[in-house]
Amino acid sequence: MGQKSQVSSRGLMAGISSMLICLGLWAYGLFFAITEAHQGDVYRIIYLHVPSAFTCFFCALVLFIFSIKGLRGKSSSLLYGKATAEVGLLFTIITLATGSIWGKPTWGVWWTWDARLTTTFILSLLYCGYLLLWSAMQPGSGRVKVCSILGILIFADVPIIYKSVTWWRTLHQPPSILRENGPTMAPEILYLLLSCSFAVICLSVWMVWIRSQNLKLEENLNKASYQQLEEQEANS
Amino acid sequence: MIPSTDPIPYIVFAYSVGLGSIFGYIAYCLYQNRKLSQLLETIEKNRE
Amino acid sequence: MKPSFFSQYWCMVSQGWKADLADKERLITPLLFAITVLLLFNFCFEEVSKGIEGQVFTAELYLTTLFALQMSYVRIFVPDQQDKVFSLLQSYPLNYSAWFLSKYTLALLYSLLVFVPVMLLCGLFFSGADLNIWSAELWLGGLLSIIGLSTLGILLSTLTLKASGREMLFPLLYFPLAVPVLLASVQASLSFLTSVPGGWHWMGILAGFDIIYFTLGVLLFGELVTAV
Amino acid sequence: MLIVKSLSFSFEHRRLFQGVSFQVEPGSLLHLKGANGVGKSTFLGILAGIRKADKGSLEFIDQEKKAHSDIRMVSAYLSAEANGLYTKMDAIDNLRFWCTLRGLNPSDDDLVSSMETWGLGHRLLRQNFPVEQFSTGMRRRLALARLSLSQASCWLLDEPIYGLDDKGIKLFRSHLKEHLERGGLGVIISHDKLAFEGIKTVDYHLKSRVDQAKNEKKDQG
Repeated sequence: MGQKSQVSSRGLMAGISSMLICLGLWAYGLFFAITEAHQGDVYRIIYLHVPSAFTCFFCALVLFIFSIKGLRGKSSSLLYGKATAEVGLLFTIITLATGSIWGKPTWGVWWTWDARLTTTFILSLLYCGYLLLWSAMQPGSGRVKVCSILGILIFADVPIIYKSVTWWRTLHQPPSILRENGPTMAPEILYLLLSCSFAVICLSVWMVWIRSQNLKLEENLNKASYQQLEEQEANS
Repeated sequence: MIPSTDPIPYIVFAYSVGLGSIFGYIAYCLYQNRKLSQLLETIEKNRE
Repeated sequence: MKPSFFSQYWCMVSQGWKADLADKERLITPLLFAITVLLLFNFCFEEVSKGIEGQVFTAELYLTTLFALQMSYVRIFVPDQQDKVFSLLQSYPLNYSAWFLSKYTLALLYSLLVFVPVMLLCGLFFSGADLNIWSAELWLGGLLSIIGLSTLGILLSTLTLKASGREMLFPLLYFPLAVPVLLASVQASLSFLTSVPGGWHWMGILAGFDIIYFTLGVLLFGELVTAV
Repeated sequence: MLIVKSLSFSFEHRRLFQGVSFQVEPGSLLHLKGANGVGKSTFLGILAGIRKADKGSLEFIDQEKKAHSDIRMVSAYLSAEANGLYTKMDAIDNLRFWCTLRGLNPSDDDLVSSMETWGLGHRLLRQNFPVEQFSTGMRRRLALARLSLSQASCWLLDEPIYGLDDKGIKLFRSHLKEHLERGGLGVIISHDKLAFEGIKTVDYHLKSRVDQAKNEKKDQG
């Protein structure tokens, strides 16, 4: 059992530093960034909404990569897959929450059928489906393959869902007034937004790493109890 | 189209929801990690 | 002596068909369920105003079909699960695409068995409104949507074959993934019903989604069957 | 000839068996021995291709020295607790389905004669008499009839005589002997020695992980 059980200090340092960077950027965005011409101060929610939206789709990509590796028989990659799905689910919930809170003052309605929000909503259902499937099957190589295939299916479907919802939306309503990363945004906001997104993605990568360490620990615990069982049988 | 309503409560609400869930999840992960690794050490100790 | 692709395919299709004829219950219940759901839909709408009859018609039609198809897809492997036939099939030198195609044809057949009566009944309920129910494009849109939905149904039904609580897990995965096909088919048939331009644009999109789903299905089915 | 090289399989964390290798010569029958729960049926499932082993390889070299890596082309599997029959359909349909699936298309009277040799020749049993109304013994005979019809050179049998009466066991033994004389080979798991009485068998004892651990301790101690 040589695997270092305690979280390596280097990992912890990386986590704390990425958290601090995100907090710093958010604080800067909240207090010091210029107020946006059209919306006044309420636009500052964008510094949380857009980065977490990027992270959801980034997690779908990471889940796809781990699913491909899982399909080729590397069962440990499934733990990373489950951790990614959990973190992805967390960020989809945050995106939906901040999206609707931000929508109320700007468009006066809690929920708009905006293409990105709807796709995130469907993506959160898919993440829930992935996690439920993961817990509904007995552990073993069958579960690794099946969950990897679902991971591939989810990733293949995200662009399709996004495309169909966008075409459906443009039919009824011109593209949303505030083009989030369109040219109308002041460059200074754009740079801050991109750095925020990058920081949040690094934070999500670290969260996936820490969560998968936990899952590995759980697996080692199972293994240890099995071996203990075998030794007792051997001695008896 | 400057919204009439005062934006501060919305910002506070949004950020509290967002940061609360992120750091809550991280805290849960760290707590679980510590608990699991202690459990693992106790198992290894009484196996020797 | 390697069995040919077509002989395996045809043998499995006829076997599946005979197994389903043996217990007709699995063929009839989705249809009865669809009819009841259609009835309930009509109870919810009071007098449908002139302008939106087309929308209500397509909404009822496709939602009922989606729910009814979900029921028949989740039970498409029931004859194979009796007496461990599925694990014996795994021990036979089967061509996986033949297996997928045979299940796919059966799923298509059962979906038509549900879609056609539901379409006729919807037409009956909306006979008052001046909707051209018998336009060929409408039926083509329905057929394309069924082609897409049954690929997805087979894939997810195999995926959740060994999962516990299968009947609850399948809809949770099936409906979100069926959103694109649903959107495209509703828009396509809506534009044909109310003769709004742009119908063929949506039909092209629908056909594109079907092709994507079908290739995904054929590619992933082989992996799925060996994994389950 | 069936060649198994260092096959190992583990359920989640419980290592069932490790590094199992043996060869089964044509015309010989391997008797897989081992206590309950040691993983015999799982092992046979791996041979049949239902499950994938974690490590190790399987190979079958037939008379013309052609190597098959996919054993399923040449093997027929009979599982212990289930016969793999479509219970809602009658016997002839079942037999015809499983034979055409393998690529042979027997005529109806081949099927009927095979059912007769297996004691299922009664007229009533043939048409529209669903298998679910068969008794366990009759179902086992139908599964064995399918096995003998499959012309597979490698028989993988898991508790074949489960539920058979004495006549059935004699019948099975004669068919097994005939199969081995024709140059076929078999791997059999059967706690009831009657299944292969009078047939020369090669024994292979599948030790459970715990016994292996004990042996290792004994060797060191």
